[in-house]
Amino acid sequence: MKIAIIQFPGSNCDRDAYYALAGIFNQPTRLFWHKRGSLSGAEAVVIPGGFSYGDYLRTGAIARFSPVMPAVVEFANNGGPVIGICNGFQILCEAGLLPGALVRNEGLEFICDTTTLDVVDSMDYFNQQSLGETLDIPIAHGEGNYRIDNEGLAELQANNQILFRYRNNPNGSVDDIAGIRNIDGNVFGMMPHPERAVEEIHPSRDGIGIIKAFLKSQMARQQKA
Amino acid sequence: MSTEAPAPNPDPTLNVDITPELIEQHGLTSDEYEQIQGILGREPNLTELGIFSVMWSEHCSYKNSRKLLKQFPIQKFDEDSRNKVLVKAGEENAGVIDIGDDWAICFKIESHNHPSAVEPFEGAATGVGGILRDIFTMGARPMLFTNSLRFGSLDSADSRRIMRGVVHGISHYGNCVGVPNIGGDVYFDPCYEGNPLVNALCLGVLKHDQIKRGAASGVGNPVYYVGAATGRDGLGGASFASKELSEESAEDRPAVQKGDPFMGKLLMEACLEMMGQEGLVVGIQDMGAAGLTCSTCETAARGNTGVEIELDLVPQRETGMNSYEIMLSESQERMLVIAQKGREEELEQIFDKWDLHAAKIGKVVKGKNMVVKQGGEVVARIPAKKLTDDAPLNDPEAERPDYMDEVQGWNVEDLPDLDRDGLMDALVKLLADPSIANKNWIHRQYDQMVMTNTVMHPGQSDASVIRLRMGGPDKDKYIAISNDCNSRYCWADPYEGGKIAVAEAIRNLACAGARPLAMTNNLNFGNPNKPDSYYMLQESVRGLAETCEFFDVPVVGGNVSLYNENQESKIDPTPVVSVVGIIDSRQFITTSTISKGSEALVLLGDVPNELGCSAFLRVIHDLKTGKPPRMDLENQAALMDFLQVQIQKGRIHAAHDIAEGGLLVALCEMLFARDHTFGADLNLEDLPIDRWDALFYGESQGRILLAVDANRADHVVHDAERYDIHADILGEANDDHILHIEAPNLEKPLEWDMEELRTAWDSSIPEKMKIDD
Amino acid sequence: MKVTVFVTPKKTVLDPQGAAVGHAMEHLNLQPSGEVRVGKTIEFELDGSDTPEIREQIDSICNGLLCNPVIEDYRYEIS
Amino acid sequence: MKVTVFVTPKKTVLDPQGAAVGHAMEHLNLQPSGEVRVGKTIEFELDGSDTPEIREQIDSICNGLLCNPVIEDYRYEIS
Ligand SMILES: Nc1ncnc2c1ncn2[C@@H]1O[C@H](COP(=O)(O)OP(=O)(O)O)[C@@H](O)[C@H]1O
Ligand SMILES: [Mg+2]
Repeated sequence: MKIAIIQFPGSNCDRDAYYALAGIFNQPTRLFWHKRGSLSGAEAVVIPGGFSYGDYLRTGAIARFSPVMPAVVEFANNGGPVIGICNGFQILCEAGLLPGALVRNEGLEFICDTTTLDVVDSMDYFNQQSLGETLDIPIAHGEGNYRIDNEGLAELQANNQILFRYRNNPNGSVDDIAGIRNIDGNVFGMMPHPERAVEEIHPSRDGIGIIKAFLKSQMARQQKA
Repeated sequence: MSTEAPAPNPDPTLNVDITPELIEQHGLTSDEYEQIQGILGREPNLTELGIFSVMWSEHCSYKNSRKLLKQFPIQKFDEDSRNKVLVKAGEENAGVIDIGDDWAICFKIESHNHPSAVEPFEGAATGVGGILRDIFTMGARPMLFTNSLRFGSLDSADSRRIMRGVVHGISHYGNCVGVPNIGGDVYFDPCYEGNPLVNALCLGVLKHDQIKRGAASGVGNPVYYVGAATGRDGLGGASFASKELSEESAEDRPAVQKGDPFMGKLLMEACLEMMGQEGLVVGIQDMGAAGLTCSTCETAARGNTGVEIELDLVPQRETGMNSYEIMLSESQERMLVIAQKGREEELEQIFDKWDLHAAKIGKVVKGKNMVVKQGGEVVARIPAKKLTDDAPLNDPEAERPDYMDEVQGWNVEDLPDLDRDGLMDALVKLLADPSIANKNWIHRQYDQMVMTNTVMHPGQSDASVIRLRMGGPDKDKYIAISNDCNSRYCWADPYEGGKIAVAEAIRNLACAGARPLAMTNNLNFGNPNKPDSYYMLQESVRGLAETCEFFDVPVVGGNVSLYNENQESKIDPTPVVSVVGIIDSRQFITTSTISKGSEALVLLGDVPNELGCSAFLRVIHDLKTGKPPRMDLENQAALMDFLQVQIQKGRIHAAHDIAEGGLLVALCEMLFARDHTFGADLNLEDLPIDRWDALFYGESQGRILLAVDANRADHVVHDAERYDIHADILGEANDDHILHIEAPNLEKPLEWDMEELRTAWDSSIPEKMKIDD
Repeated sequence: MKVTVFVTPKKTVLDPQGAAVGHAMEHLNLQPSGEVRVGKTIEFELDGSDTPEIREQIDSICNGLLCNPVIEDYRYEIS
Repeated sequence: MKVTVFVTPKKTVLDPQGAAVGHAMEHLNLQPSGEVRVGKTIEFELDGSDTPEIREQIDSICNGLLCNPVIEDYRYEIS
């Protein structure tokens, strides 16, 4: 799959995502500076972690207005696969491609740690059968506290949109939510960093499963379509 | 010879006579002023006086320490070393050392002590930003941060406030720029109350042919100002850092600079992109302390040429700034770039891409002067080299403080040994001492993993380790780094304390499987004009220098921070040492914690009975006295050789240096794995035991705990004998939750619940920090 | 004219910062009754005068950029 | 009574957040003239009434807890 990794000013996990996708998964991957207006035929989009626009105002609030975003929104609305990691998740929520919002961690402090995630049976490939019951994945964020109103939460639950829950909630997220998808199953967002868990030197290699699930589920969708 | 006098300043308030009061306010002595008159062949105007005052401040000129620094070895003794120093200490913003295959690393440590005392969050954040710029200025991509922190006791609300702010500030800046913070050291001691130390280190990687110099050359080449606009921030910060913190510094407060890590990140990326274009950049220098002044005159001096700038072209955040303010401003996130003439557009396009402004503010000119204009009129004209190279050199008086005889004469025999209950209790108390306790509260606020190169996180190994991607597992390189300094040792004996700091850092590297490459240091001391303070500086540097020489570890850079004192207290001498090493194969990377039970535990080194200046004396007896432990360098060299061979043979499953808190603290740290706590069963029948407290909690140097395969323990001990190293099998680790120690003459075995010990160690700092919630 | 936009967390949304401030105030012996809420102000100058068109423009900046309607409310003053 | 504390970055202190917001506003075609400054508001209820003593108490929590006097100014309204 041709993958575009979007670089915003202040993105800082863009290269990490690149190493994981190009290096470990051998996918044709390219870094896309946010000022580009089109996605040049990319088949999947990654919005990486970091501090786009310094996290000023609200995380993701300014990035979501940057020139490339209309193309990303259009791509997503046409069923194109999009995954947002950490700051990327925040941007997708701000852009309205995913429901809810991310606010300051309950403890107010930035947390860098490796967390255990419970895998939720959400859709093809994103389920316990494919991924196993739990995954150890690093987190590193100050604003990963997922918020959504009760109705919204009920909808997420009813539509199996929750991908992962924290075993020990580090940030106060409602319903221990660590990652979600949209109803259609083509837009994904998660605070934990799968790209930080793909090599032997990393805290685990459980990120491989997540990235694989993303790629496979989307290839399967496209074949169907 | 005189330098032509500038025109009257457009701001009339700057056209005043230079009075003795003004000279004093600028921290200059009358001798220094005469020297300035001599250099110019006339009176300076106020702008020029300001420029001299910052360039000749301690912070920029090292006037009180430069002579001492000459003792440091600045290159490898071994001419054929595969790790030559490519850029030496003092030459540029940071030193550079070869790591093979045309790659090099560049690293430096920098203090931001005074700004952090005044405003902990911004002070620490801008400290991180400053050291980051020092590294990428060299053409290197920053790969890691570490930091050395010293605070007052956490029982003081003010110390907690400062630590909270400092840690937030470091995490705020470092996390945002996307460079992992992988370690450091933290100590708490009342001497740092009101005098916190914040030393930040950055390390970057670059190809040999990417090294950039901070020199101006090529008459006619344009001088660019890039990054944030200039405001009235941090006016006089460099001279501020060269003063004791007095009551007045509360008034100095508007001087606090504010960092913008977002801009810092953009500036880094833009500069790296620009430096990647061959021949585009002629010279580059960050604007740190003394901002525009320092960068202009240093680039001119290094290039042995003149530089002319026009202040009206300098981007300004505030209106009505005069030449004095602009030249002395310490606004953050600014760089000075000398570009190749004719390629201006290329440069401007790069900054445009990153939404940054590149302003052409001047050019390289004939002659040797730094010429500053405003509105077309010259407002300052000074021979650049005189500012940088002719700064006065002081020879302060040194006098050994009186307390030393008494302290060094302290006799351990005067202290009764502990009974069984006392011994049991002491371990819990030591583990809960914040200087020893788990520092997770601090480092979990730092992104340790961004860039996905981190191999050994804080607490996992005696040194932090990162991988440098070189294009494949067989080409990748592994860099280790360790920070150290036990200031109490330095207080009791600055020479021995200095030796110990370097030796310990090198030993820590050895435990991680690394061999040392080079050292950087931050000399944090009190007022050099006080003879006893200067003595401490002088003796510490001697200890550091000799030890570096002994291990052939060149010093590639560093920083000096003096005047760390206030009316109530002054810091113990704190020469923070950071040694960087390389691990020749990934297989050699060694942890300090064990990952399974049933390991044999082997103690390398003697069992002397030293307790002077130990954490044990401090925590259990509330005593600050005694000779620090002896440091035998020959012995350590053998120990390191032995360890290296054993690690390369694959025999060592974990290795941990015995430091603050002694044997049992080190043992516990070894058993406290990230998500598991092991137990151990020790039998000390064979040890020559003099006193229990010294055996368990003494801090004799050059000792290492090893975890080895139980079947191989005998081989390890046997091999050690051939290196003349004392080795004892102490017992075995296990999967139970008990630490059980049998020893002769104890009425019954010592036994601790490991979970209790773990809780004491884990919860100490978070509990204290919760007081204010 | 000067525009000041006030952005506050929605009543129904948890405000971790406000909670921490409330807690700390208690330590300092100032007992707030009920929740403490921490909001933001954004101040800027605009050329021109207070017209419905300008207000429409300000609203559109508020909705999305200055304020995330999922979690925040806003109001503004023009002076 | 309700207390609203307004905390703003000191005029002379850099406000990087404000600058980034100003930049973003321009992209959305609202051109602020001059700087954008981002501040905070802290709202809470207190029992009792507006007395000099209460004001003293409020000042004391503003200085230090709510506002960092090194880089920020504050004012408050009681209603
Ligand atoms: N304690 C020290 N040991 C070795 N080198 C030092 C020491 N202190 C300063 N230096 C060197 O002197 C030079 C000037 O340092 P400095 O003025 O601190 O640079 P900067 O302007 O970036 O702060 C640097 O090359 C630095 O590494
Ligand atoms: Mg420098």
